[in-house]
Amino acid sequence: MNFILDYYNYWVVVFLMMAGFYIVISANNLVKKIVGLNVFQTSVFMLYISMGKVSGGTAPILVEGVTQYSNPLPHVLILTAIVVGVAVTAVGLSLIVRIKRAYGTVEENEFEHKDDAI
Amino acid sequence: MFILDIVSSILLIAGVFFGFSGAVGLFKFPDFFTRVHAASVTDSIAAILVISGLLLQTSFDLNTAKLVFILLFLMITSPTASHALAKSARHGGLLTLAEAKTENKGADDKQEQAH
Amino acid sequence: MAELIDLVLLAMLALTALRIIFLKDLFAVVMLFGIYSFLSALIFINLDAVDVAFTEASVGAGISTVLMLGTLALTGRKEKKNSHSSLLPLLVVTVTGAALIYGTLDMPPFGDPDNPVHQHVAPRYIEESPQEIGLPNMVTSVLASYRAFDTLGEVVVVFAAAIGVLALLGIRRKKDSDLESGLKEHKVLHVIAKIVIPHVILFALYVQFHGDFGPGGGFQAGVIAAAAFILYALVFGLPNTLAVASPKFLQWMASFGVLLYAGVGLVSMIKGGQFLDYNKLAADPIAGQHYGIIIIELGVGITVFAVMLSIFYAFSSQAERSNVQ
Amino acid sequence: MFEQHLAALPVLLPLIAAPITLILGRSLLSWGFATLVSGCAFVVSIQLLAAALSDGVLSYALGGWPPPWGIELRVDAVNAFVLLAVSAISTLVLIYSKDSIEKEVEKSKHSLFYTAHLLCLAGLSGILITGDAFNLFVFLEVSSLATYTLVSLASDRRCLTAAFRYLVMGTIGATFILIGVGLLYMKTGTLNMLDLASRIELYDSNRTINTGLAFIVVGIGIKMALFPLHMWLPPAYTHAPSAVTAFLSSTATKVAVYVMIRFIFTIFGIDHVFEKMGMDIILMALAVVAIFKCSYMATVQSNVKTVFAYSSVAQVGYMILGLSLVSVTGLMAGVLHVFNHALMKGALFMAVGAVFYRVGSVDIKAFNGLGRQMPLTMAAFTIAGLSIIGVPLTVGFVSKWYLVTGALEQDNWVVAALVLAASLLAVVYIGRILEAAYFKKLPDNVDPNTVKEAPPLMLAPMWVLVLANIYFGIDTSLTTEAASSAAEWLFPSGDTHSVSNVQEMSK
Repeated sequence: MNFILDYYNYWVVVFLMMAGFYIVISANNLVKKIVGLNVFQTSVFMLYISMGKVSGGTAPILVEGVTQYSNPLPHVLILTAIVVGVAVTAVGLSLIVRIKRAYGTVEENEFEHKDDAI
Repeated sequence: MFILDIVSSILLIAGVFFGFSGAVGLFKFPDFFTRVHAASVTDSIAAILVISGLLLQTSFDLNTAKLVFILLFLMITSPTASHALAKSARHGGLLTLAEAKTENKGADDKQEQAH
Repeated sequence: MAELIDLVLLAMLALTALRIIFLKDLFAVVMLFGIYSFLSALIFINLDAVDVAFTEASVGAGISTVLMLGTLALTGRKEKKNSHSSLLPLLVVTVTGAALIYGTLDMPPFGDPDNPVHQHVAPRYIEESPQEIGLPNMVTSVLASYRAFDTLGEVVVVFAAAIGVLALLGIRRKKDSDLESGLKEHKVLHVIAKIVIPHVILFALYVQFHGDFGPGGGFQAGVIAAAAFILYALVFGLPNTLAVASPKFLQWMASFGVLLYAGVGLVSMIKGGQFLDYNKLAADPIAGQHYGIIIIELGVGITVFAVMLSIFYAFSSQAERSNVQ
Repeated sequence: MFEQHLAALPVLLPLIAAPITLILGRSLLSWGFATLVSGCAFVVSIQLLAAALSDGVLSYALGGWPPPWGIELRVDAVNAFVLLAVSAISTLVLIYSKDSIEKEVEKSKHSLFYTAHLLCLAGLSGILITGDAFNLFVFLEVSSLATYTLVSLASDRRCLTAAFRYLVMGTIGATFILIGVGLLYMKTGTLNMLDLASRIELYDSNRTINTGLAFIVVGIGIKMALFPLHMWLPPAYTHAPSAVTAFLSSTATKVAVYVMIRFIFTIFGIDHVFEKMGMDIILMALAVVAIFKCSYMATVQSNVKTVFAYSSVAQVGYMILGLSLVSVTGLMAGVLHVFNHALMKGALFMAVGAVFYRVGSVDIKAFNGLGRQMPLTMAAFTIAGLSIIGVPLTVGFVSKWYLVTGALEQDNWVVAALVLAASLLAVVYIGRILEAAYFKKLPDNVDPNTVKEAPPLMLAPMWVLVLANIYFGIDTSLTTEAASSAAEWLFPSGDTHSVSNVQEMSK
């Protein structure tokens, strides 16, 4: 029982990551691929934040009389990673808009046939 | 403080009830406009009740002020959002259920959009 | 109690993720992603990461969702039937997932204060940053001082995204403003927007400068300020917004933010310290840290604001273009 | 003051120059400024290499915070050597791109092109010199985002799908690295590379750390187009503007190879990776398959850029083969090939770009009869091509020599024979193009007067690289000294002094 309590959080996060990863590699529609990429990354963020948690701790903002704080370092890393994620999303989505204009479709198997291989 | 706790609990429970009923309505109601109505219950009365309940839990410090601000903001924005949603739907040519019945042609299509 | 909330939220996240996999309606997929983002923000709060939750809610759920919806408006909302076999992806995912599960078996238990993560490096941030930096919010201290170079890199990533979007889409200014733009009919929206927008900008400034003491900082503030302008553009039309903040001006602002950040580093170099060594900025190290952090957070805020707004301009001017056609 | 900040300058210069380039706006002005800055970065990296070779290690604590609390920049012989190649190629490509992008990129986007190029350079330099695992991820994303932009700037619509595929694969790779770094952080509590190394050593065999290693290797494998994760590379290199292809093919994947070397040799240690996990067998098998499969693919393509894209994947195979030999000579061959391959592929893609500039196509038929029309370009092409094959007196020979020596040292005759056999495939794909250029006639529908020699600003950087190919092929002392000291620096895995170093600095 203790074993499960110690790790259930990580297991669910692994499941979520894999759900996102599955969307990325299986989706045919480019917008859905980007959504999947975001789900994947957001779940990785949860992995980081989970490891920063201290049971009984509070948010790492100095308060009188509190000694137990959660670890601020994963929070900082994930702040950075979130912004990196939105930057990639923005560029990916603008590529999709251009692809739609050039090919008339955003389904991968449809525009694959519109050009010669490679 | 005991009475305050009770009042606050009642408010919170009432808020949860309205939130829940809004969610049920969102699923059960037949067309777009009735659903907007159900959804707007959650972010108007339910939110007001929950925040009022929380207000009574604070010790009248900075947090109280913050909650009041949130309440004010919600009271301005959420009815506006519901209004804009319904109006856009109307503007886009969506009919209510009663109107759609009289005007049978093409009604199926539009209902699909509402889903 | 916290574990229970955590469990419920995680279950909701799993359901949302599964729905995203199977739904074909992309509009619903994007909205579900917004929900996914908000739910994860709630989990972040539950795990004490208030700054991260704030950023996830404003950046992940806010800006990302808006951009995805903007893209859907241009590309259509129905996903076509997938002809590919889903066997290979399933296999890849299973193997990767199994590897990760295998990796979790030696992980330190969740929430244990004796974990290596809490024993090495981090204790200094928690115990000494209030004296060394003089700020109560440790996340800001680490973000803006100990690991300031990461944050500089992050601002540059945002800047690079702006370069990418500008190169791909560009921003077209409409000479003829006769096309219908904004929501002219909505009187209620006009009035409410006029009331709300200044307050949103005020809130953005609060978040910007209060970040040293509570959750918040340049990123969140930049995004919130951009959201105010996006609201203006939605209600009053893009041409009016372009008149307030022109694309060229935003490009300047984005560059200026990065330069402001790097400039702080250069000044500290001139004063004899290492790059971004704020201790050298003033006679008193603590005061130096304060100056440094305020200025670089401002640089971050300016760049993020300008970039987010530019990206929105690029997407929405595409939409107007396709409306005309 | 200049000396003191030497280690930080290669990344700071392009990073600060990028927004200024955007503000300058005008095409010519931003070109001049970007080239100047890149040139300065090149000068700095020469001095860094000299300093690293004489003093060993330069450490720079950003913000004045001692590692592992702050971020450390750390320059030693390995990354200084790769940095030299990257900044040199960047400068030459920038000179080259003034004329090249004229034909391939819209006029209004030229200043964006130069800005993106500088951002990419800043990102790559950041990856090279940082001593912090998470900082590496951030700079990886800076360079990747700039790269996606650069690839998508071409006028052919196929560049868009290629860039999108690159973006998805690249982001998956970066996320895998993020997961791997997270798992390491979870077990060690630190992000500084040296500190990580000394703390990973404390665990004998740990499932979390092994999983972290696997994720990092796969993530970097995607970034460096390690077979079978290379599918994004051929379309991206084929459809990107020529100047971009020349830059990326000789820098981006090489930097990823460096990251792989850094993680395996400095952070995890060869004991852990090779002896306990048996990673060398996997890497060697993948490398050999990559060399043969992709060299073969290169022989059947009709688009010359695609030919060299596949050839690049095969060449990455050589580098990985070198490090999978697990010996100083093998590692040295790998590091040497990173540098040498940059010289040859840079020259080749520049020559191909020059052909596109004049003929407007890079199909193999477009090369017909060019030997006469563009003698200087094709001469450069020929020499660089011979270098790819590994003909003596070129750099290609030098790196293959050390690779074969490294294999023979371990009596690994099979690998040595395979390396030589793969060179025959290179003879085929280079030979096909040379045959078209020298033994076929210019098609009748092409006016011989329009197809003439490339402009001098394109020829000059191309020939600088070709001469470097020959110079470093004859006088090998400089490159081999740098590579061997890099390999020796990495090889004893530096455990004893890394630990003492961290303790020293934390005081």
